[in-house]
Formats: sequence, structure tokens, C-alpha cells
Amino acid sequence: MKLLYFAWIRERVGQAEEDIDPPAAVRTVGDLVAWLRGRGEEFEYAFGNETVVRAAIDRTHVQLDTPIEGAREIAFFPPMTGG
Amino acid sequence: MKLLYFAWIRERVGQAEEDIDPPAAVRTVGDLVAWLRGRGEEFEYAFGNETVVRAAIDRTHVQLDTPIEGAREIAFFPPMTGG
Amino acid sequence: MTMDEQPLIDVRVQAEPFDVAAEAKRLSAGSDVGAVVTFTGICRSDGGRLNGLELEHYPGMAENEITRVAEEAARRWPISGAIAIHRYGTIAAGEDIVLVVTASAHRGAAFAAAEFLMDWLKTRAPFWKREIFADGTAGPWVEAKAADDDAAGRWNLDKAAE
Amino acid sequence: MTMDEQPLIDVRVQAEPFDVAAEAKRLSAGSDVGAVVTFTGICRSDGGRLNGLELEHYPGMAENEITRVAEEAARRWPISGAIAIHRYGTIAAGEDIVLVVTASAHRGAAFAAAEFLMDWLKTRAPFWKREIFADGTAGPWVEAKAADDDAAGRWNLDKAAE
Repeated sequence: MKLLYFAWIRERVGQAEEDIDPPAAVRTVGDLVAWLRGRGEEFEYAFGNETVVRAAIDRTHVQLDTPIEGAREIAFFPPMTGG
Repeated sequence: MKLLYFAWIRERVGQAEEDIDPPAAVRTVGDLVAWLRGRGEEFEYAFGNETVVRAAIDRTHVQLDTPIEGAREIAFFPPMTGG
Repeated sequence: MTMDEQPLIDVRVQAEPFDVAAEAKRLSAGSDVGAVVTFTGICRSDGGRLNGLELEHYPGMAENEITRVAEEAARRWPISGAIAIHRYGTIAAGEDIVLVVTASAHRGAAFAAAEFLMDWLKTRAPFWKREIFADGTAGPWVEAKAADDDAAGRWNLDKAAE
Repeated sequence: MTMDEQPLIDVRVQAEPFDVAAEAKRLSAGSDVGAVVTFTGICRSDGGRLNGLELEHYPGMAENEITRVAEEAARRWPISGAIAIHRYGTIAAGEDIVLVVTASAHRGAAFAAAEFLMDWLKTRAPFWKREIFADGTAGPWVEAKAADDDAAGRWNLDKAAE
């Protein structure tokens, strides 16, 4: 499963993308965020305020309770500021 | 006092403008319309349906009860269809 | 420009075509312009039924009334500029009839001011349209639409413009 | 075009500048186009404080999401076309960032569809702005505004776009 990070989440994590293989107990986007936060200080810094982080699975907006099963690409990013 | 006619009111009246000198009893725009209607068939045809006719005094929209005293230029026209 | 400066207001009534891009560019300058909205009204052939339109206007009053509402728009919304150009005379199908351009720091004001100006133009500016049929003969005068009065009504326009 | 034809929808995400007049012209063709609205979002210097902005985006998702909302706009209003172009990369103050063009037989649909598209872009399209200070150094990431969420909220957007 491929993870993408954008904007200040990318900067805090220190990379733009990575391939991961989370344990089976990680079922939802929220589970994934919790698991990522346990991987080190940089992830705790990036995901410390869950309510600000947005996510997309395979390029479609999702919520924290969305299951990640079957996802090829999961992206995390701050609230959007385009336009 | 100068009168101006526009669009189908101009066509029905048969002229674009004229100078008039109405009697003193003609005090409002509505009085003026009534007086004009008495001047002949073409005016009766143009002003027969008073509710459709709009008026301006010195290039500002007015109502039928607006006094005409001091007016230099009074215009009559149908509802506007610009834009 | 900053908000303290006077907004640029330019109203023209003319027979000649106008250049939308050039007018929009005039309002795009300035360090605090973040949003430019243009509205272009185009003469429709109505599926080939019409050659175009003949537009009659009341010279002098047309400019006065459009200027008045442009100034009202500038009072209601924090815009840095508003341009309105309305053509008269013979307009072929496919040609532009009317242009409104508004600019502001933020998009909401630019959109609202442009719509306000257009709604007002339709119902209050002294212009009258007559259809020209495909064979070149003069058709009927266009009748005012209740929908246009409704659109103008939502702005409390009578209070504002009189 | 007639109402039965499919509206022209064109969405582009690009680093290059765009030509507002050329895009507007593409939507002005057709015998029943009576109204063309353009919205141009411009990079502000904020009174000289900024050199410009750096715009990051999510390639692929940005195009998908904007296309989705453009199609939704075409379902909600009788428009003959909608074009949306959003730039990314380094944008100097005074340069254009985003363009929306809509066309319809009547002005109400063109205005509403353009505003809908812009409101949606601001809050849902995956773009992130970072300020570049006047001395060329990187400033903070721009924070999302509650006002933008409010503007998007009035369209019942979540139901529509998901």
C-alpha cells in the first residue's frame, strides 16, 4: 500500500511517499493514523492533531472511519487552500 | 417642455420628440398621459395601457404621481429590455 | 489598490464592439486584486430564427443610470473596480451586447457586484431590444420578463437606486 | 448548442499560465449561448508583503475532483459549457492562479455555476498554498478559512460531490 503526504504533513513526516504494510488490525483510516503515530516523533508531529488531517483513498476524499481494505494509494494532507 | 418617446411608444406616436406646452391643470406625469391621450388616435394607441408605460423626468425614473413642474425633458418608454 | 482608495468605475454606452480581455486587464492591476469576474451578454440567434437585434437606448439617461448602480455596487461590496459597457444599434447574432467586469480582493464581492449590476441593467437601464428575423426584416420588440424583475427585486433595488 | 447536447466540460491542472480570452471564446460559440461568466483568481502581494505563492497539488486527484464538480454544476444548471484551469508551482504576485468559465443561454445559470465551481475548488480540490515573502524566503502554509467552508456549505456540496 502506497502512502502520499502533502504540504506541511509531507514536511513534518520528512518524505513525500512510502510503501507500507500495516498489521491486519489496522482496518480504517483512523487506525492507520494511530499506527503511523507510533512509528516515530516525525509522525507524532505530523498527525498529532487528527482533526486537522484530511485523507483520500485512491484519490477520493474519505473519513477517518473509512475502511482501508483494497486501497492502493492513501494520501494524507491538511485542509485544502486552492482557488 | 420637451417630450421624448422610445421604442414602440415612439413608433405608435409617430415621432421621437416634440415640444409641448400643456395647460396648468396638468400637474403630474399621470395628468400628462391623460392629456396626451386626448390629442389623437396615435396617442390613444401609444398610451392606451398606462400600466405598461414608464416615464423619466430629466433622465430619472419617475412614477405617474410625480409632479412635472420644472421638468425640462420628459420621456415615455416601455419596460426596459437591455442587458 | 488598498480599500481606502476610490474604486475605479467606468461606464460606457457605445455602438462599437468592446474588448473583454482588455477591460478585465484594467481591473486586474493592483497589489490587492485577488478576484476578477466578467459577464458577457451575447446576442443569440435563437436556433437560427434571428439575424440579430436592434438596440434602442436613451442617450444620457442610459449612462447616468448605469453609473448610479455601479456606484451603489461599490458602496455595498468592497470592490476595487467596476466596468460596464452596453452597446446599442444593430447587433448581429453571436456578437457581444453587454459587458460587466468587477474586481475585488475576494471572490464573493466580485461575484455579487457583477450579478447586482447585471440584474439592474436588465430591468432599469433605458434600452429596448427589437428582434431582426433571419430574412433581415424587423421583428417584434422584446417584452420585459417577470423573471428579470424578480432577479432585480432580491437586491432591494428600488430603495438603493432611487 | 441546444439543451439536448452534452455540455463542453474541460478541466486542466497545469504549471503554465492560461489565456482567459481564448478560453472564454471557446464557450461563446453556439447559437444559444447568451451569457458567459469568467472568474479569474489572482495572486495578491498583500500590499507588497509577498513575492508570490508556491502551490502544491495532488496530481490526478486534483483533475478528478474538479471534473466531478464541473459535471455536478452541469447537472444542476442548464449550462452549455464549463472550463476550469488551476495552476500549480511558483506563482508570482499579479499572476493568475485559477480560471473558471461558464456559459449558458441565460445569465443566472452561468453565474451560479461559476460561483459553485469556485466555492468547491477552494475547499475540496487538493491544492495547498504557501506564501513566499518579498525577500524570496518561504513563508507559512496558508490556513484554510472558515468563510470558504461556509461558502461551499450553501450548495449542499457534500451530498453532491460524494
